[in-house]
Amino acid sequence: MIDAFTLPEWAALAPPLLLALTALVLFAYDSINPRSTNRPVLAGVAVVGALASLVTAVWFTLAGTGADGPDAGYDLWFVVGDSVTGTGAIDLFGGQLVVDQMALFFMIVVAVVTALVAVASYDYMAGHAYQAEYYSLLLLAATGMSTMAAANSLVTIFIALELASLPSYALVAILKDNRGSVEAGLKYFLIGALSSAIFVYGISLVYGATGHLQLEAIAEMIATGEADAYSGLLGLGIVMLIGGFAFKTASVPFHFWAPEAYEGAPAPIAAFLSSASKAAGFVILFRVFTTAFPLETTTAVIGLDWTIAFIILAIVTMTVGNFAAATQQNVKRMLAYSSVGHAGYALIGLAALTVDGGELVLGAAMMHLLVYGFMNTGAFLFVGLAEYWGVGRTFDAYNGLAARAPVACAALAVFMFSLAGIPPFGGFWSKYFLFTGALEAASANSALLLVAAALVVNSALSLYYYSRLVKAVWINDADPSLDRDFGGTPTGLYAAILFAAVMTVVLLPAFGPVADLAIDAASAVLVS
Amino acid sequence: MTVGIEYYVLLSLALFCIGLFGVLTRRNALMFLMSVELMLNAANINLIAFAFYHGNLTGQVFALFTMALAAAEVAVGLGIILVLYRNFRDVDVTVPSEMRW
Amino acid sequence: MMIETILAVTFAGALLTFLAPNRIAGKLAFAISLIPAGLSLWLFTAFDGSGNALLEGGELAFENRTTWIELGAYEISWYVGVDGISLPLVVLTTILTTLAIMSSWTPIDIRESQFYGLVLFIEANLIGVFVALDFFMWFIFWEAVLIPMYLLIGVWGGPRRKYAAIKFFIYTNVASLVMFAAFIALVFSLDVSSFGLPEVTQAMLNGGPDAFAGVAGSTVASLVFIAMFLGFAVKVPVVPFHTWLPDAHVEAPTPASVLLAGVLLKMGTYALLRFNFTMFPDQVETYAIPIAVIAVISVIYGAMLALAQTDLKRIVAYSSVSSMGYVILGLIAYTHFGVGGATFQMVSHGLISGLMFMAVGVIYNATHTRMVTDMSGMADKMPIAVGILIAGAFGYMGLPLMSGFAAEYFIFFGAFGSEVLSYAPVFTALAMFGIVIVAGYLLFAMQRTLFGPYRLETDYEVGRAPLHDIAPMFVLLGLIIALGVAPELIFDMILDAVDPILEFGGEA
Amino acid sequence: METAFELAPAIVLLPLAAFVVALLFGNYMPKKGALAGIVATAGSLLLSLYVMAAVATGGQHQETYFTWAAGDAVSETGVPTIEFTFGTLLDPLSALMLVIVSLIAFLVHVFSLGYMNDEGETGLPRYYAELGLFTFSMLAFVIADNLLMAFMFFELVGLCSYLLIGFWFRTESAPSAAKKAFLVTRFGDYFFLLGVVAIGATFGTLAFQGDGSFVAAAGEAIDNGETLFGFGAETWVTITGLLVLGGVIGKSAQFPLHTWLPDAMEGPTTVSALIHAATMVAAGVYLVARMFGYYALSPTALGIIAFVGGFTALFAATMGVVKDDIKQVLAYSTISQYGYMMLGLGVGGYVAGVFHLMNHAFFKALLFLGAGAVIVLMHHEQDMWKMGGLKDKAPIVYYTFLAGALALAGIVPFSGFWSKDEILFDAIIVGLNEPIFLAAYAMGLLAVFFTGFYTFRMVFLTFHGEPRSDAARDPHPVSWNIKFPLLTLGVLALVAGIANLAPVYKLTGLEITYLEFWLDGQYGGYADLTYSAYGDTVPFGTDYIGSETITLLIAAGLGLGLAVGGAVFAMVLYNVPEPEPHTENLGSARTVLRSNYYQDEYQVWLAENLTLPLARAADRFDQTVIDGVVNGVSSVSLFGSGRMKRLQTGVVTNYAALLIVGFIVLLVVLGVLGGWFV
Repeated sequence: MIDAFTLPEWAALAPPLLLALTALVLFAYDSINPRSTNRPVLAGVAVVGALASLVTAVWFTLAGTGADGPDAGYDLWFVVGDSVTGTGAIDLFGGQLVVDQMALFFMIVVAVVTALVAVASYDYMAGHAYQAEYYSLLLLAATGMSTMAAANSLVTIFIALELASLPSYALVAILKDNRGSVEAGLKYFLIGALSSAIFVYGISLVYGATGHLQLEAIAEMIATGEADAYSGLLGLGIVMLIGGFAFKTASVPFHFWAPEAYEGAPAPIAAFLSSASKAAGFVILFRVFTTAFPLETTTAVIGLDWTIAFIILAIVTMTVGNFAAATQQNVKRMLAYSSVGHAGYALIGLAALTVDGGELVLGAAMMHLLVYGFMNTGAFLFVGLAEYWGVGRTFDAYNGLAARAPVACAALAVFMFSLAGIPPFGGFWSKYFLFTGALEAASANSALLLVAAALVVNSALSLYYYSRLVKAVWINDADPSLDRDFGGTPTGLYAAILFAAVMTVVLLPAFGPVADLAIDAASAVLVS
Repeated sequence: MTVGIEYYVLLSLALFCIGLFGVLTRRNALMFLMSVELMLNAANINLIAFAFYHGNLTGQVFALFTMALAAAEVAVGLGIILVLYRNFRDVDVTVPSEMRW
Repeated sequence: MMIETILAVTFAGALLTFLAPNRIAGKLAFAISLIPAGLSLWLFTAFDGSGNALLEGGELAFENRTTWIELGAYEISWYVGVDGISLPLVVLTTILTTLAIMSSWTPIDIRESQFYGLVLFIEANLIGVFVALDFFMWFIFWEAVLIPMYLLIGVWGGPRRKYAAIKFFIYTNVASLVMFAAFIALVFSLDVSSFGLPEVTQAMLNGGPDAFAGVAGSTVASLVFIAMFLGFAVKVPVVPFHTWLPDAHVEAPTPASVLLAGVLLKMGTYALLRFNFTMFPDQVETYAIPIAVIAVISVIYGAMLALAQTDLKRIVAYSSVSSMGYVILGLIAYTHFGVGGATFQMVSHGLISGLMFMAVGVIYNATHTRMVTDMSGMADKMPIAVGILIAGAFGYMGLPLMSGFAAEYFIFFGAFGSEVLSYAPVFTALAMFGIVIVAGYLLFAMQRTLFGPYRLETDYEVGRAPLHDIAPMFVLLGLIIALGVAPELIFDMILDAVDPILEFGGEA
Repeated sequence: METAFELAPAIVLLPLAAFVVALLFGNYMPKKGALAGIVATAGSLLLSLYVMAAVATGGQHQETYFTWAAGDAVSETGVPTIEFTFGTLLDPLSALMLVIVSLIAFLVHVFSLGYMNDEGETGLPRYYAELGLFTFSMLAFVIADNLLMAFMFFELVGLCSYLLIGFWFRTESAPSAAKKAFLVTRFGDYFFLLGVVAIGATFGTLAFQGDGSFVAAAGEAIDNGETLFGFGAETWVTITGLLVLGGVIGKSAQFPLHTWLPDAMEGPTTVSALIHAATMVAAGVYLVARMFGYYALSPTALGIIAFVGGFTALFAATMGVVKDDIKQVLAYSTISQYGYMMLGLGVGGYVAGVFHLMNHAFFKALLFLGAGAVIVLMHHEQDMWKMGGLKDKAPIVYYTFLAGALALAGIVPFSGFWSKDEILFDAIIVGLNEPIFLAAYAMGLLAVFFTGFYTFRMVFLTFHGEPRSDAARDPHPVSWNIKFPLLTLGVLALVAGIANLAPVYKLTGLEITYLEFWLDGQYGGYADLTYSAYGDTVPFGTDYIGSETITLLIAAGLGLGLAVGGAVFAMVLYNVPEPEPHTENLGSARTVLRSNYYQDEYQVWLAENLTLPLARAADRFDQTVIDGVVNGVSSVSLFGSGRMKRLQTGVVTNYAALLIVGFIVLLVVLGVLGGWFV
């Protein structure tokens, strides 16, 4: 075998770096040539950047970067670190950033969603001013999210989180003359600001309790029992951190911004936020709670098992989300609530952690976020397609769309049933694994049976409103009185939607590798 | 003589609560924003105090970051408030409530 | 690989048809459906399996197993194969689909390519349900049947189609969820490392589940048994979980009804046999009486409901509930003839109800009404169709030398001598009274609609039905009589597959 | 001899072939398929005679053709497996019945040429196909060698009668009558099937004959005093026997399931002839004779058979008195006559019962065909009050009909007399030993008078006196294909009695009770299916008034006397130029009789005023309660959803508030759990 040429370690950050670079390129282009509406170039650059990030992330994953043990033995030519034994998690800047399998996994998710959104935006944003700003903001946000995946210290976490949030506020409100967009932006921003204030305060308390901001260091302080004196302080801090993450992942009670933000924002941005941003929120959530607050030692200090918090959050979140979604009239809003519900599902990933193990369920949550990245993005992009065609926003407005666009509607059906988690689509697996994880944990903590039950009930309910949308487009007949003349067939949107749909279907038979990857990643962070 | 750490914490807590109170009661977007800034600064006080207490500089450095980000946040916020005013002819945060339920 | 070929061909055909232009979709789908039909018949002739797929000593035909996903301790695999229970159902599926497609040339006149594509898609998944031997494969096919059926009812159905479709979809899905959750819980409490049904079955039979989440093993088994029974009970359906059926049937287009009554209901009973009655012999004994009560109620109550209907399709729909009650009775009898008869009834009822729905459909095509009160003397106008309808009706009544009688006789005979079920003769006698009621409502309906002076409320010119409407019914009638005269055609292989169940289950 | 038995299946299959041919090609054939039927039935007749000859020369045959189904099933008596097969059992009884059935079927086919073809009916291929199927089913039923096969073709017979009774489906009445016939008999068959299942599950076999037969097994079980399904063996035999009897009562139109038969007159008269004489109705009694050994094991069952028979005989006869429709009278006479057969069998008079079955087949076919002829003469008028004076216009019809009437009334020396007399004799001698049977006897005896009366009322009203309508004044001519069957049957009605002149034998000692020898297997047959074998099992003793001869004479005298009395009474009343409707004088009794003791009424009431409302109630319950729950669940959750989304007020300040509240709640919960506030 060829002796693999070894890249420097910082190169492991290539995915976020590439995104950042693209963002800067777009800035430069804009400053050289303001008011440019050369969509092909702009969108092209953005897509290229996102894809580059995606490719590197995938390549690193395959190359076993950040993995250790025999799993890393892929024989690829370019690798970071050692191709035979694997590198183990790569710590950068004194552990401020870390690149391991979980980081790469979520970098992939972010990059994929970004690429899809960028492609779709090509048509959707047609005719809008500030093209360049739009794309560069998009990519900056993506950079932030991609960095969140690697952030390993409360400092970097906070910075990355803000880097992701601030552009997002702007993106939501980017349709300046659209009251909906502005209202959405405002609400998103205000709640966001509030949450980040709480979050920072939480950080300060944790720092007060442990004197460190780097996650391993915190863990060590807790383990060595030096934080015992500040159990209340630490507990309060942890709860406040949860608040910050809850905002990012749109979990109850920090979810209030989500319905409005998604409804008001341009559809691609809604897709971006509800998929990538949510995923990014979850990755830091996972990292902080697995790395900084290992279950056993933390329980010893703060006097309770923090999974209880996530059990409560998970149940409440999925219930609120699904129930509120059930009777929505506005499709986008329904999707928004459903994404709240899905946040509840993903929370099971932490709720079902146990002192010994839990990599299965944590991995399941990661898989779910990946699959969700495809099906949910696709669903929102379909809404984007509908908006592009100027059909209304309500279910009734969607009636009989299948007659006009059978292929896209078939894709929509795929997304809906996959979101509902019924076979034969990818959503089934991830949801099932979450369920399994909950059941497995139930043998240790029977409160998890409640979670499992809630999952079943909510899935049943979600079936109702998802199939309602399928019913609208496929079964109901269009109101003959309004004769819509749709524009042409927007290639960008179609391409994105179809790709997402295909992936959603393909992920059913080809779920094995994804599952392995996710579970490896999960076990890696759990042992650390 | 030095002041006990708990007083700093109480101060910051008080500041935090004042900010929170502002957030909950003020309808003017700018006041809302300022209240949030108060909360952020409450955190900063903590960070600096604890840094002093623990004898490492991490907290103080982080406090600097926080201020910078706070500034950025305000910038974006003001931008949004501007378009808010342009669309609603008002900066009352309770006015834009078209999207609900 | 034969089974894989069948599945692949059918799925590919579905896709092809979906993309084909509407004009040729019907013919194309028919041509395509001939392939799986032919292949499955070849399977039938080449079948060399013995014993039961799930139990020790069961030799499967056309078995194939490859690992699909390895998940921690558990392995999910692609695992197919047929035994004497599933093979007849596979053949039933393919043949019925082919005929259903032909019978829909007349009634289906919008979005044909989508329609036929979905029908083929359903067929593929139905086959999958019957050949799958890994729980996940099975469940995926099981669920994947619902979506196209939902659309078939919803798009091409009658006036209340939307309500019916959503009701069918949600109701059956919720049921599957319950069953699914229960089964997963069961697997976790067993010591198995695979979701292969044989493994799970054997684990159940030697030892059964351990305690799970603080619940004792035996309790787990009982709870799972009940939950799964309820889950399948909706699909079968047994009273009181049957209310989705009449709505779905009445609204569904004829071919959908044919598949729904012909095969989809059999999924429920098949699953009951495969899971509850193969894996839980002890629970079967424990809950024999309540289940038998449910069965008897389904038979009598369903028949009574049918008696009260004036819509021909509703009549057939409710009588399906009644007939499925017989299947439950046969299963719970837990004797060779009982369980074998139940399986035989699945096939037989599939053929007969298919025939009935087609015949009713043909009359509906001509008259655009299904109301008993709207017509009379149809025999005058469409003698052949009516003749077949009468034949089918008598098949339903269990006329000897037609498959219905064989099935019911086996079930009654098996149930009467049941040792698992106490008071078996009483239950048998009660359930058997169904054969009188069924004769009652079918004869009443036929007298009012088919005989007497010709009268039609709707203003349509009734002419003879075209050949491609009649031909499928003749095929079905032929099969019904063939199975009635020589049940051994499939009964042998069925008994061969049923025998181990009772052996391992210990025919008390 | 063997060849005869090897050909036996052809007896059955020929009519089936005729069915197929007529159905497929009937329209293109001369006579619309009649020829196929005639040829087939003629063939069956010849083969049946051949088989009879074979049996007569000491042969018997039992062969299984193929296994319908087989499998493990542990029977109550411990047999591990069971086989359900199709096979033939050719012994004196079945051979005799084969001849009767094929003969009548053949004659009916011929008669149909005149009755259907010449009258320009439509749908003849269907008619002949159904006739063929009917014959096939009955013949198959007759040769069946096991109970299940018997049941199957028993059911098919029911189907065919349904189809033929409803032949004129464009009318309102025919389909309704057909439905009634099938439903009522189906009700009986419910018990029959239950019986079949029970017997199978009990003894693990359903064979009629041999050591492997359920009869033998039952005998053993009783001897060993086993317990079957929690009952004593004999009780269980009684129960199962009675269950099977349910089917018999339905098919043979015994009380209370006789109501379908009069309505069945809606079918073509030829069909009535076939149904009443040789196929459907005869099937029931034949079944009892077929498994007589089983009933012989249970005195209770026999007693019930006897009483059902006796009662039905009288009950139906009374109703026959007041009917005006010639076919109605015959219908009730049929019910009554089958009552006699049941009575005979019930008192252990196996030979007598079968003897009457045979004779009745001939004279009842004769009477119906005669009635058919009359209807042709009368241009399809059936009301006897519109007839009269036909005797001179159609002498052949008249005299043959008269022969049938005499046989029916039981006037010496016509066939009916001998068999009926034998039945009554058997009844009285048993009754003298076990007085309770005297009641059955009495009913049978009384019925004789009514029989004589209504029979001759019919004859006189139809043929004597002055014509009472234009149709009667110039009747439609009848052709050879009507006369030939009448003549054949007329002769048989006269002489068939010779088959078993038991009284003569008892008086003179001449060995001329051929039928008894025949059924006793003295020419050929299975030992376990002979009269004497049954005689040993039958638990009844006999007694005589004085000597056997005296009893015989008394019984014969009584019977004959009453019959003649009835006839004479009818003559006095009706053999006048202008007969009066004397039955009017019966007053309220007449209304009761005219409305058949309200038997139909209560059965219709059961169907329409009990079952239907019950069904509708069930339907309403289903729609409201059960489905209501289903829909309720969904509406409740949707309501919940409606509330849930109100949280989202749209005012961002509220969000902030709710957010903080939620956060604090979480904090408090965790804090309390974690004990941070202490």
